[in-house]
Amino acid sequence: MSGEDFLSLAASITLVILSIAFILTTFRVVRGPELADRVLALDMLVSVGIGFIAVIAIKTGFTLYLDIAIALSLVGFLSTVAFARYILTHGKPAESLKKEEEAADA
Amino acid sequence: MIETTFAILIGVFFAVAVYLLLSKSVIRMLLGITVLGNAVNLLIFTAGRLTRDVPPIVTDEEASRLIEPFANPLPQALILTAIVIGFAMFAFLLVLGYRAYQELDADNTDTMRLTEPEKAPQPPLNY
Amino acid sequence: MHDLLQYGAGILILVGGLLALTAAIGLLRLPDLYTRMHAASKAGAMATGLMYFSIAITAAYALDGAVILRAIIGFLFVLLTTPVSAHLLARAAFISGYRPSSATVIMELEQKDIA
Amino acid sequence: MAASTHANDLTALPMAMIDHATPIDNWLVVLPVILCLMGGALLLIMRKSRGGLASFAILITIGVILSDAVLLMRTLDGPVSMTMGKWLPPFGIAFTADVMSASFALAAAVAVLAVLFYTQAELETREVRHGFHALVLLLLGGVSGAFLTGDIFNLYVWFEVMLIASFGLMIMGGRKIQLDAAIKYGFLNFLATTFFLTALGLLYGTVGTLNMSDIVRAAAEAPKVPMMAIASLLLLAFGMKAAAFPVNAWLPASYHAPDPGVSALFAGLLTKVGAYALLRSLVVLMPATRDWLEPVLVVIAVGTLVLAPLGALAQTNLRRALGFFVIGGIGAILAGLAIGNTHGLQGAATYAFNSMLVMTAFYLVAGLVERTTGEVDTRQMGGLYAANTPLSIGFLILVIAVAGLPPSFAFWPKLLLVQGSLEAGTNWLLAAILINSLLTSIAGTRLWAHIFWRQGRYGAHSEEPNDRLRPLGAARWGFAAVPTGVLVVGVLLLGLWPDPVFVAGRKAAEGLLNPASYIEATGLAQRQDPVSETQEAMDHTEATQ
Amino acid sequence: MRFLLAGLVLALMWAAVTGSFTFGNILFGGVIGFVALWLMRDRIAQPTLYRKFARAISLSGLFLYELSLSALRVAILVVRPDMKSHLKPAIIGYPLRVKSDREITLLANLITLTPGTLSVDVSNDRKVLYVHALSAPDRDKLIADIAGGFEQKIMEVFE
Amino acid sequence: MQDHLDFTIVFVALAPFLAGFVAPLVQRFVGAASGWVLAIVPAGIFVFLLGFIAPVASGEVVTASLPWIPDYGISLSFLIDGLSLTFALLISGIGTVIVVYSGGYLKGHVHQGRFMSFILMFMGSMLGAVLADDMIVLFVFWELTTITSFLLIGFDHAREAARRAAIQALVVTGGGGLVLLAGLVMLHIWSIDASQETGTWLLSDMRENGELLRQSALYMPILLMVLVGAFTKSAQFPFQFWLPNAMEAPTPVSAFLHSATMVKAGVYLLMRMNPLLGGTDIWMALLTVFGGITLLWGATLALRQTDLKQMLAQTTVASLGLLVLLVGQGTEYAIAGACLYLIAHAAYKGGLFLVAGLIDHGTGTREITELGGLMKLMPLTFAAAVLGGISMAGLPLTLGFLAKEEMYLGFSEAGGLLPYAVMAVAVLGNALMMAVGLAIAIVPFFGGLTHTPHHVHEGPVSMSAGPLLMGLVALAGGISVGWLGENFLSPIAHAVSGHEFHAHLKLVPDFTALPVYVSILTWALGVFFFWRLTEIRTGLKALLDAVGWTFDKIFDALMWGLVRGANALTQVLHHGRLELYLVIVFVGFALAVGMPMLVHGGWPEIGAMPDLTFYEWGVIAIALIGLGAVLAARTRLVAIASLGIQGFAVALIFMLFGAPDLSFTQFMVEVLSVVILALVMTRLYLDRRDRRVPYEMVRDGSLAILCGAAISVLLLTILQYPLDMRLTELFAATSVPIAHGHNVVNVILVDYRGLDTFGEISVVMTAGIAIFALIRMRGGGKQTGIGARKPQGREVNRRTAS
Repeated sequence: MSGEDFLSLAASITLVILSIAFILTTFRVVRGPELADRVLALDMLVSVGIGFIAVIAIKTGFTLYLDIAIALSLVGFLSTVAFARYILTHGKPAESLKKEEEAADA
Repeated sequence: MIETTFAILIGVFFAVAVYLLLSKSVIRMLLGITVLGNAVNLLIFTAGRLTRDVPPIVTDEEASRLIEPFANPLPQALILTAIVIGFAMFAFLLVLGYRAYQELDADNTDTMRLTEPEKAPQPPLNY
Repeated sequence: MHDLLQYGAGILILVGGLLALTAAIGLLRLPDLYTRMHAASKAGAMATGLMYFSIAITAAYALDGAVILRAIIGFLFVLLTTPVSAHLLARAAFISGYRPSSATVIMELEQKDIA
Repeated sequence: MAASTHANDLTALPMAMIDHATPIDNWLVVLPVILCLMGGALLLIMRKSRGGLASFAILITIGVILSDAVLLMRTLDGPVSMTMGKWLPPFGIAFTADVMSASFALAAAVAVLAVLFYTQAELETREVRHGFHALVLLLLGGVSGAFLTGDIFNLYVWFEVMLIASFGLMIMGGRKIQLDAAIKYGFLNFLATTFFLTALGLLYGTVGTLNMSDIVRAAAEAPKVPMMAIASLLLLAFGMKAAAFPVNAWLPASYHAPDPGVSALFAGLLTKVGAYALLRSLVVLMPATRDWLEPVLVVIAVGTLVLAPLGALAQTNLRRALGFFVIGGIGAILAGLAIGNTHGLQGAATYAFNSMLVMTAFYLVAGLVERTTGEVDTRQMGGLYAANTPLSIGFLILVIAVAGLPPSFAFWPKLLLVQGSLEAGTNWLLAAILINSLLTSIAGTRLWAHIFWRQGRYGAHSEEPNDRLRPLGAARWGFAAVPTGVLVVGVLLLGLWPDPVFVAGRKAAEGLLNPASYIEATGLAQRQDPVSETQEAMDHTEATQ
Repeated sequence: MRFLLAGLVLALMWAAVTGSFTFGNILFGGVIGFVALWLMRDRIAQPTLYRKFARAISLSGLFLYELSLSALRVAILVVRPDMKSHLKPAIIGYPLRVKSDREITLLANLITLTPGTLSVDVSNDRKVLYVHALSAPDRDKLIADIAGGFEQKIMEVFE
Repeated sequence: MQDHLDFTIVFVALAPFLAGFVAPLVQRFVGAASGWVLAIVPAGIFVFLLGFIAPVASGEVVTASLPWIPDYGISLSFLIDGLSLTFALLISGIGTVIVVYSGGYLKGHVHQGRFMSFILMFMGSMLGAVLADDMIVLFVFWELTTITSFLLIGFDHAREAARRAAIQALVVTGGGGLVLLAGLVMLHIWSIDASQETGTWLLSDMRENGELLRQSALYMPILLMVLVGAFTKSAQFPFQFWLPNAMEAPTPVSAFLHSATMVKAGVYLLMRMNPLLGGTDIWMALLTVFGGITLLWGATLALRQTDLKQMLAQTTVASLGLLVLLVGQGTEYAIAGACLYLIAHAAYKGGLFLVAGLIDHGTGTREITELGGLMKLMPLTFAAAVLGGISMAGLPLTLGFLAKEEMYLGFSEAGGLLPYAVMAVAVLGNALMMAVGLAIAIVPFFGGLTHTPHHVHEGPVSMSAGPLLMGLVALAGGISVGWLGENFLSPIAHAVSGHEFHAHLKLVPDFTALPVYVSILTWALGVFFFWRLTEIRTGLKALLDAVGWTFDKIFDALMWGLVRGANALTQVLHHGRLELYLVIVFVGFALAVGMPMLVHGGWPEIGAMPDLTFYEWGVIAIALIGLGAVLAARTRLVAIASLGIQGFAVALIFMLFGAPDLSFTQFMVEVLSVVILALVMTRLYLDRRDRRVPYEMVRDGSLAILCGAAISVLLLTILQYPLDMRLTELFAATSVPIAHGHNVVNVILVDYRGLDTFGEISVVMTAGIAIFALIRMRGGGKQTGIGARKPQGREVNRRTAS
């Protein structure tokens, strides 16, 4: 098996693994239960996405993808920071709003 | 054909978007708008035919042109424009929804009836 | 030499993928935000870092300086930003009243310490 | 090294590229758009002094009017086309103007000018500071772009420019009712443009090109069933924009909410762009789908024509009633589209031109009425006939104009539509057009009777003079009345001397039915197969090196 | 001389980042580099710079090693079927020795990436760093690890 | 010379409008004398037109034409033949009188200037309508009479009755006018078909081809449409009700409208169209039936009235019926009778209306039961009333008598039973009208003086001169039979019937022929009716009260029904519920996309299982999970986060299929969207449950599925055809060598399609302003959108809201 073949195979396998990771993370995003959990999971989602891009960059040989990955890192970071700030300033709603919603349900 | 799957996926996107848009709740409608935007972008992308992996970037300096196979660049350019425009629209509608919520105390489109009051007065029956 | 680099890169991305997978599993299995954060910020960051690194390796053969440099920058960027965001998020979550799970054995921090 | 060979290629590509400098006067085609957008951007940068901003916007608009007028003169001899950048269509984007687009653009700019003058009296400082004038210019830019572009995706872009600018204008003032109106307006209109984009994607997937002239060629060979669906989708999208029945709900829900000046702008400009796009796309681009769409068009046109004046009849809010008149006008345009022969299309194009001016003027007059009575509800108005002669004359002329009675200009397109429908044998449309005129005159004269003739407000004391009236007084309001008056008189004068518009309308209709000259203007007719010719030219160059 | 060398390195980095190793581009990078160096000439003129640089490298090395280790441990932990029994989370107050904000931040970040620990917050008086540990059977050992490892290195770098 | 004449004649038609424009100014400067000053215009026109009598009498037809809309073949063409000249003379002559009269009648009225303006314009419209040769010009002036009469009838605008009458007149005559327009255009289209050329708008061009038209398939629709136009204008049954109501107008208007103008326009049209459309059985039947009914209806109702103006108005209806009936007979004498009656009626009816105005002006009432003994106090008025009355009664030496003789001759000449039956109707109608004429000429002036609201006084000269003059004309016309016959009757009858006509009028009737005796019978009946007037009136009143409904009431009921129905319909169509609007939109979407395939077939073939790799399936699965989660989300945050997932999946799809730039942008936009959504929207309350009731869920769900399925199938169909890749080929070939860009997508964006990007930037910029304005503009400021009076503005807003 040549290096090229191996790399290609590894990339494909990694893509599969990453897909699974992506889906698992997705579950956490959906399940929550708190905003912070979701933000964390979304951050992870971005990480996995970056991994995706990186693997595709290797697979296709187009280095343009690298720029995308870096930019995505930046955006992911900023969004997490923004969320963290939000939780800090409007932290209460995360739990109390839920109660409100439950109250509204009843 | 790869496109078959995507045609169906796009259908699902459309269906979800439509269902969300009909939900009377401004937030859900906004989600619907986003999904619809994605659906349309995917549609243009698919309509321009799909090619795996190969971006339309010239790498072969000798030929100094794209060499088959390569992804169709034109739909990509169109979508790029559409995404940005769609995002601008989305941002506006989002803020609008927020302001409407603040001012009109509701997120329910059924109760937003300032412009078209529930019981519109009948014009007087005289001349 | 080229083959070797490619094998290396392949192994690296495989390891990275597996790390990402375990991070995702951790995210699912661990009981509370703080413990999950361990999984995401460590395994997750490492996974991403490895990916960047393997790009740098594949580019090394072609001596494509720009790509190597950018890959390294990306790698460094991930290492720098992941802890910052994790720290901020943990702090925010704690201040906003997120309690650690009941499994926590030692609890020295109280809300009043930082309010 | 690479650069040298490429330099040679430049000369070897005459088929895809412009091989000569664009004549200066062809720049006229894009000049209106460029002026507006640049003006809008400049206004954003300098949003300090109130008077300065308005004057600048007015100056720009006058420039736009002049260039539109010159362009219209040019297009009378045949369509004018120009390419931005060096790529000829279908590769690059071409701006192509024929009589219809140029005259519509001209009418739009005139309406904007009137509104700019009018709003001098109405605007608050904060509205000016939040970019009112910039938004108006951007709106005009979007509208002009939509009229003048020759590329269908570019048309979409201008639609969006127009839409977002109208969003901004819709909420200018920040009243609650505006927010509610903006929600309805916003969602429904954004959906319409999204449908347009969907249709565009499908269209590209079917014919593989975006230039309108090129689509004409390609659509003839395209598979029939998908083209029908695409045409239907375009009809839906543009029908929504044009406020055609039954997807016109957004218009009566929103047009009375913003300031009267803004309403006037919307009434004059927005729906007509939709109507223009309908004419352009269904008649020029996809004539083959006509058989399929014709019954639908008839139903839509009849519904719009008949239901719109009924809506106006049922309103007590003056500007909301006017909204239905706008729809009625769209019904006439749709009727022309459904009739489909030369006279029908001539009527449709002429009516659209007329409607832009008339509806703008009508909303401005309504603004003055609201200002004089201090009310928006017709039941609370009254007594204006005795109190304000010019306003009475203006309102009456406009009632006549929306009803399509002579001597207003609107009569002539109605006449053309009647002739067209008689020639085509579309009796339902004929009946609907006449019923529309009758119902509109009922609704209009009732408004007139309630607002002007009735002495006082509705109720027990309606015979006593209305003591709440305030004279337009204050110099700025007097000034606001001037552009309104000019517009009204203009409509009347056009009605008395309609020949030029007839000529323009005929050329527009002929251009729609026979797009050969339109295609020729873009140069596509001469270049049968640009790609392979380009390819050959390039190969040749390489071979000789 | 050092100044020139640094400038050259900067020029090459510029070329690498922009992805074009043409002469013009390198020259351009050089010019920018020299301007930048000239602007901050006061700060780089310190003799301790090289020592600090070496220590920073050392810190990075430790960090990378610890990071790999911690990633591996977390990975192993979460895939164990009996994860629950090995999981002993704790929040521990760690008495800080470093003083400046810059150092605290760096330490907090590094702690986050080291095995089993995650910094949660700093007390109001900046004396205690609260650390969350994934598995902390022994509080004091953990504190000792941190004090002897990263904190030491950081203090060396920043002196 | 011809040019000069063209301009002059066109100017004649337009001059009243110019005078109308300056009338308010004139009124302001000269005040009460404005009537005399402004009368110069109609008088001048009258004198100018007198000059045409001789040439027209000698058989000449004067035409004048100026180009108006050459591109559409419409010209300002006017034609002066016997018919139009007679009408024009009547209009301008009576117009002169009316203008002078109005100067006195409305003295001191605050809107006198406005009134003068309207009446002059109205006169101009009528003149234009009767002189026009071009059908469209005719129609334009026709509708102008509708509009100006609307303003005149509603002149006394403070009273609801006046407003109602004005709207009623506009609706009826305007509606009829629209139908007429269709008829005229159809006539034009027929002329295209007939001549195989461009066709003509000129009535004079078509006259010769009447025979052709009557055989054409278009004849029937054209006839019906023209008749509707004429009947509504001339107040024929069942459209007669608007005319008596139009009495709400000031008296000079009534006099003008009812004598020579407006209502006569319909008769004019019938006469004008007679050579083209007349002579067929259907023409005769329709005109006779409707004319006859109208005649009897109007004459009977006239007896029931007590208001002088109402009595006159109802007799006008009757006279119009008689005219229509006569035109319908088509025989030479009937047409001659119609022509004579037309002139006679114009003269006496105008005079009598003015008399009614004088009585009103002098006593303050028009109730015939409250009047009496005015002869001494208002001698001039009395004289005028007597002159009008005898002409209306058709006593010898008057124009009315001549007309009656001629029409009876027309019936008796025709022979057969049917004409006699028609003649009986005419006799009855004439007798009833005579009774009314006698009542007006006698009752107010004889007997004892009654108490009236005003102190009884004679009107000023400006007011009494007119009616006297008109009465005298009616008398003089009756005496100068030879001159009249030669100069008016012959040319007018020629114009109406389309062939030569020789007048044979005699001052002394031919006692050997039937008509004289029929006239005597008419007088006898008339006297009888006058004698029993009170009884008849009481009887009719009881009868009408018993019936209970009138055309008026029906009209009102229709109007209110229309308003109510419109309101109900608008509530249904424009209910203000956004989601239902959207339902309609999406139904439209599903239909638009799906119907073509349902109807025309062409379903796509679904091939074998698509060859997607595992990770591609994975990405699709992620997208589906995201979508599902968005749908299932019960809290806003879950929804927003799920939204992010599907967005990411889309970005991954873009990446997997060679679109890195897209993927990047999508990632960015998606993250930004989610962040902004979370930041902005977490404050909003997202109901846990969907607010939809199960029925709505099913409806929306199935609609959603339909939309999705339709678009899928359509896309699949399109994908079955090969795509024309010419554009892409060129981009691929030229991107590097010419545009110097390696990333073709970027090259397209900035070079090939740079203008799109330009627009896109504009959108983003504009969105920035709009959002900024949206956030910064909160409350405050003006609330109504009308710029002033804030406190009340709020009120308005609330009103709209409630």
